[in-house]
Amino acid sequence: MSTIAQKRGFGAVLWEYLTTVDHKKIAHLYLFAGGFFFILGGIEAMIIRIQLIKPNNDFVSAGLFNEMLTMHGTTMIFLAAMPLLLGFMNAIMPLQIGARDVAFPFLNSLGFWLFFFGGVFLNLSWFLGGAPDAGWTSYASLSLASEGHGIDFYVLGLQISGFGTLMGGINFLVTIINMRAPGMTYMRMPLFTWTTFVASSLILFAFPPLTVSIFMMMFDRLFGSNFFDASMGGNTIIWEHFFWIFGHPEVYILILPAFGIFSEIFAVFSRKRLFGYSSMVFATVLIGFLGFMVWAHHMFTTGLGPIANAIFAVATMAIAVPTGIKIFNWLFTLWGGSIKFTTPMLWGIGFIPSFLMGGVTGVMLGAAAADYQYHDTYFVVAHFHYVIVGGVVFSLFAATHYYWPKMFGTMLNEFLGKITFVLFFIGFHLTFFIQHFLGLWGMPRRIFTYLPGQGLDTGNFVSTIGAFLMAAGVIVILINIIMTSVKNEKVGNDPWGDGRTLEWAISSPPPFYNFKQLPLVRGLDAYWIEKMEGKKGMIPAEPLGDVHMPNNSFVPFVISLGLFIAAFGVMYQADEGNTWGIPVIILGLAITFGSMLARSLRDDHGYHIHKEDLMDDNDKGVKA
Amino acid sequence: MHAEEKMTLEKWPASPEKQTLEGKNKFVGFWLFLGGETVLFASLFATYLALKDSVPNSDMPLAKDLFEIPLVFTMTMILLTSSLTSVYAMYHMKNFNFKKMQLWLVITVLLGLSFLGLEIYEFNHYVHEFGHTFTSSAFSSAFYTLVGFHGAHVAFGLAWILALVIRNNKRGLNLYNAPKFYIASLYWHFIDVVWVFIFTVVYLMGMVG
Amino acid sequence: MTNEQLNSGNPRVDIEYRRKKNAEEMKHQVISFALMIFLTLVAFVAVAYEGFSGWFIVPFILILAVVQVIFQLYYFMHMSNEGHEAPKLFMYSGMVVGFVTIICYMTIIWW
Amino acid sequence: MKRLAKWRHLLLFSLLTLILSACGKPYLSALQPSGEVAQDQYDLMVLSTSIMVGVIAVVAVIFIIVLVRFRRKDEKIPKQVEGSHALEIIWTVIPILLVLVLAVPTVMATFKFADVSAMDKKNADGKTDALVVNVRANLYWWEFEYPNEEIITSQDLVVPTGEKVYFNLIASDVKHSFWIPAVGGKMDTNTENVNKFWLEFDEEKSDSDEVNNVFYGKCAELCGPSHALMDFKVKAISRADFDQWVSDMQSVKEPKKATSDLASQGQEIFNQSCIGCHAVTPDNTTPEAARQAPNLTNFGEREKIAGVLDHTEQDLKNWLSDPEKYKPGNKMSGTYGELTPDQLDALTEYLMGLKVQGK
Ligand code: HEA
Ligand code: HEA
Ligand code: HEC
Ligand code: CUA
Ligand SMILES: [Cu+2]
Repeated sequence: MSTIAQKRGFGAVLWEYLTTVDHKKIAHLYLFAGGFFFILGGIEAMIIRIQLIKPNNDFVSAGLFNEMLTMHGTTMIFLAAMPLLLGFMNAIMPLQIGARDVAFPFLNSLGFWLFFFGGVFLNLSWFLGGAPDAGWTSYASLSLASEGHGIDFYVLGLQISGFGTLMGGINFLVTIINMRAPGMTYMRMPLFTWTTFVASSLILFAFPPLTVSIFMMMFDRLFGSNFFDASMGGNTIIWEHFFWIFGHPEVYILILPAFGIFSEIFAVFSRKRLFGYSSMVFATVLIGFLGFMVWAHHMFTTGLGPIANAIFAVATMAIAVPTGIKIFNWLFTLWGGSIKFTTPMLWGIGFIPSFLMGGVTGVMLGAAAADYQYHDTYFVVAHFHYVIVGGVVFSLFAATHYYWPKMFGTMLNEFLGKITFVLFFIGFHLTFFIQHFLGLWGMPRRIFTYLPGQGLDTGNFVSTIGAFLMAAGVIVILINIIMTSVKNEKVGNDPWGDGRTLEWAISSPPPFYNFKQLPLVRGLDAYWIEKMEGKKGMIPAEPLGDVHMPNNSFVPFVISLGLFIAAFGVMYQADEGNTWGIPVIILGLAITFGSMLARSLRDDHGYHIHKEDLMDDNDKGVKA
Repeated sequence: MHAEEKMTLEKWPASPEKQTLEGKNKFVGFWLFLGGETVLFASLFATYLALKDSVPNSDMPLAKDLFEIPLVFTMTMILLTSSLTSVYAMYHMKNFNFKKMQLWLVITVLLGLSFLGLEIYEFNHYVHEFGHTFTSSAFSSAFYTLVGFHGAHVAFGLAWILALVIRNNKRGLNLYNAPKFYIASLYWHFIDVVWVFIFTVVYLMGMVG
Repeated sequence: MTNEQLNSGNPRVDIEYRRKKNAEEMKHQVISFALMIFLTLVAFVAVAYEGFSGWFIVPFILILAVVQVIFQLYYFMHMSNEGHEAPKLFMYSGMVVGFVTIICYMTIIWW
Repeated sequence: MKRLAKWRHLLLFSLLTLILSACGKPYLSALQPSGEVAQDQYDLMVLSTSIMVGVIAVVAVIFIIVLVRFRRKDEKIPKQVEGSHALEIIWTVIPILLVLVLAVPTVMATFKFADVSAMDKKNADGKTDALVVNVRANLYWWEFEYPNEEIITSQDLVVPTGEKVYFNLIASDVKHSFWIPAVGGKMDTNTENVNKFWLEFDEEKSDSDEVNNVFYGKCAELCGPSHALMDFKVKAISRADFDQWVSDMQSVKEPKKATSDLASQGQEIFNQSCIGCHAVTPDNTTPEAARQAPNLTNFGEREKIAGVLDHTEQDLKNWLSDPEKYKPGNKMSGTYGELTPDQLDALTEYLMGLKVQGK
């Protein structure tokens, strides 16, 4: 077991990935699945943009357009951005704190498979009678009125994948709380670890409201309850509140890890420690906290009354302050530094102005009285794509280039990387800048077409052209990935040369047991400290000993599969005359609970890699 | 230290639930989960409070028509007592007294079962006496969802504790299963915490009007 | 009675001493249980008595519930003991989020 | 090199702004406010945009300096700076101040827009002195009821300029949102409660040539396939013209008799197939649940057909022969049989003749 990958057949590799509990392999899974869903969401976005290229276009029908935009939003947020971030967290965070693994390797794998099956379930709606069509927010009155099973797919798919995300969150939290290497105090943790920590806490508190509201939606649609049915005493505003109590923290779940990634990149490529580290940490926590106090800024026009609107408006604007602290700290990290314009750094450089613009329009939206104009227009669409694409997606591209060597042992091509950046950056601004104005000129969002003569034609045309540039950028990065994977030139521990944190002190890719001996951390930027003192690597904090490893397991896959099956039963049992629904529910749940029971009855203590084998590995490790 | 090692009283640590890294992880992880559960139940309470007595027509029963003190009081006493019995179980775990721990856990399970039985009776009563079903109004949906979620937690807790008791009956205590017992008892207490708010907010406040 | 977490992991700790500590702690648990039962009784009686106005009873029984829950968390669930920093942090955060949610649902969903 | 690029950016930018100001229509754009609410909102936008541009400028200056001055030139390791308290205080305090500058007018405007106390002040007949309109949003069409005047109209909202008009907003099926961009921000029409707000329509602006007394209104909440087509029009006219319109409407007590043969054929068909949903009298005594379709009393004077089609005979025939094609998912499709060309002609003749003002 302790000898690392020799050449193995496809079947063996597949089986390895289906059963792996290694955080680095799970990261690959997240990256692959998240990447797939990103392309899917991107194609949906392209369809949206093509439909809107000119007035009265009939590229897609009205109903199909609504399905597209719903699935675009849902896919991008739940199945692309978040999983991709979880992927990088999995790949890097345990290394950054010098942990052997995550706290719950089994749960880690279960979390992935739940997300994956949830996502697959959601997307199967395309083939089984139509996708959800009430927007990613799925506001209750419309989603109750929506015919067919689209919304049921949404509800059940998100429920399943939401459980997975929740598990991922708890797992990261416990890992960070309990498994930091000796000397790695909280205030020595790299910023990406900190943002992982805060984002995971947000997951922990934001997903339960979503879970509850999705359950209620499911009960309403499939089991006859009346939470949102006004004629039975129900109330649709409950859904809105729940969705945004979840939804607003959700956007910070996305952006905080992105902030973390850029914090690492700025420090490394300007060869300077992060300016104002402690205030960065403070700002991160504060953003996380305030993130729970502002949700109603999505509901200014709902009619909550001036008092609530005023309170939430002011609270919303307050978030500008900690975010501003971050922006300026980044700028002053660069200030006085020695900046090298690698591809990850280019994304970072592009990120600052792009995100800034999205952020300030956010504060404009926060001005409740003015939001009556902005709300549900393309101004909002522009705002959130500026923060999400300019912040989160940029960070994902940056992290892909930056961590690719650590994850796969080979560098992505820098030239192609820069081409991707230029195409995507220009395309991005072309697409979304003009949308601010489209909104102000009176274009509501979520419209499948618009009439000529309203002054909206040129803007939409420009916007669509930009989207094509973005697509081209994405295609270049795909080519890049394929090319470099085929070439597969191996790199050493610290391929960027300026690595500061622990993940760069270990081989690329790291051995499956991570650090042979836990490293001793002597300060912030632990690896940098050692390098500056002329040392090659980290000082070990413990003598070489046996390493305890968890066993691979197929059970997470089966548990998730069971829920996937049960979800079909839940959905179709509500159809008139359906007879197989209930049995399928029982079957699915039996698979899930049966495999859970099996797992808990059979003790699995893992195995140990012996000291001697570890010493052998010394030589087999990748040459620097 | 290997977790499944046979234990003796002398070697038994003061906090067996946190002795191994796995134990510590379980312990912290479970508490975090409870933090999330707090929000989950708060959401359900919020929904209930928003929809309380919200019925489509006025001859449907309201909270003050439904609830009666004796039944709720009995259920409350049973569940509170079961909290104490599970504390006893943990007390014996700390003293490495496996037999007694098992005994108290079984008692806890029995109390939990009787609570559940009463709850089923209660729901049945509402349905048949008042026509207060899950689908009859927003109020009823919210009521059954909140109380039912709690009931489901009770049922799950019972199954969990029972599984632990049976599974480990032959093996005795060790550092591998001590954390499992410990977090199961935490779970049970948490269920009790939720019930305290349920009987206060749903039943007592319901009866006040 | 809060912070007598014993020096765990040391096999030489006097077993008898620990037993006594545990027994003492158990005694406290029983006392807090008695208090909880008492608080419950007060709450039920206050409602059953019907002589008080709702304006008084509702806050009153809510306070009783909160006190009782503090007993549960701090004594039965040992949240007062050492090594519970993370549990405290996350339970409090959860309560804050939950509280804000409930306040919102009681105020700005009014129709 | 780099600097040149920046200048090019600037050039591009100024060009862009030039193009931008040319776009946007005065009857639709929130950037060309035509009323008190929109004006206040526009002012707030200008204020916040200025603050934001200031913030962006500061960041941009630092950013450009950094990019120019601190590129890697040698392999020296720069000084590892921990932070700076003075700087940190500056960039905490200044944003707080900026936010306050924005927060105060925001809160004031928020309360101002929510002030609908005039709706509660009832005079002797139990009516309000202020003009009140009950807006009821339906899947893809709008109903406007004037409770004081006891009349109903649809699709075209008629309002007087130069005074506050108060709105009660509700939806009868799913949630919609009522928005007249040039005149003021939107407010949702919920399914379970009535929202209230007010707007004011500027006299001068609405009389301007480009507006020509008609503003565009939109549904701003996703409500189904034809959400994009749930437009309405606002006729903003002087108070005198408005009063005239009201009394003209009120004078229609009975369904108007068709004047020509063709039209009366049309009326016959209408009375058979259409009257179950469409009313042709403006009184507001029918219960809301029974008002399933736009009131057609003054259909002949509408700006558009079904909100989006041009108000021509051909478009009307198109609409009647296949509404689904023009508004997917609308509630009229398939509720009446095929219409023959003759029937279409007759109906068109009749419907186009439904006027109250005889202009
Ligand atoms: C990553 C995602 C992300 C991020 C980070 C943000 C960040 C912010 N968002 Fe955004 N938002 C979304 C994603 C995001 N948002 C999405 C997806 C929606 C739409 C959902 C839907 O309806 O479908 C949305 C919608 C949305 C609305 C609702 C609009 C509407 O529907 O009417 C509002 C309103 O207040 C808002 C505000 C803000 C604010 C104030 C911030 C702040 O956090 C921004 C703070 C940053 C800065 C301000 C820049 C840096 C600061 C300085 C340099 C200091 C100096 C600055 C000042 C003094 C101003 N957002
Ligand atoms: C993470 C979140 C995220 C991301 C990354 C994006 C990315 C993009 N989004 Fe969107 N978007 C949302 C989240 C996101 N979006 C949300 C939440 C909504 C609201 C939904 C709602 O209203 O309910 C929304 C809505 C939304 C709208 C408004 C729809 C409407 O209201 O009617 C538009 C319109 O322009 C749009 C466009 C785009 C575009 C052009 C991109 C681009 O950046 C996409 C770039 C990516 C690609 C272009 C990939 C293409 C790849 C290929 C083509 C490769 C070819 C394939 C192979 C070789 C195999 N998005
Ligand atoms: C089920 C009820 C129903 C019936 C029957 C019905 N309609 Fe309609 N009609 C509607 C609805 C609903 C709309 C609004 C459609 C929309 O805009 O989404 C409408 C819209 C219209 C409009 C455009 C209204 C405007 O103000 O712009 C006209 C004209 C019209 N109908 C005429 C007819 C005629 C003529 C018939 C009979 C041949 C008819 N309708 C039968 C429900 C009905
Ligand atoms: Cu009505 Cu959109
Ligand atoms: Cu938000």
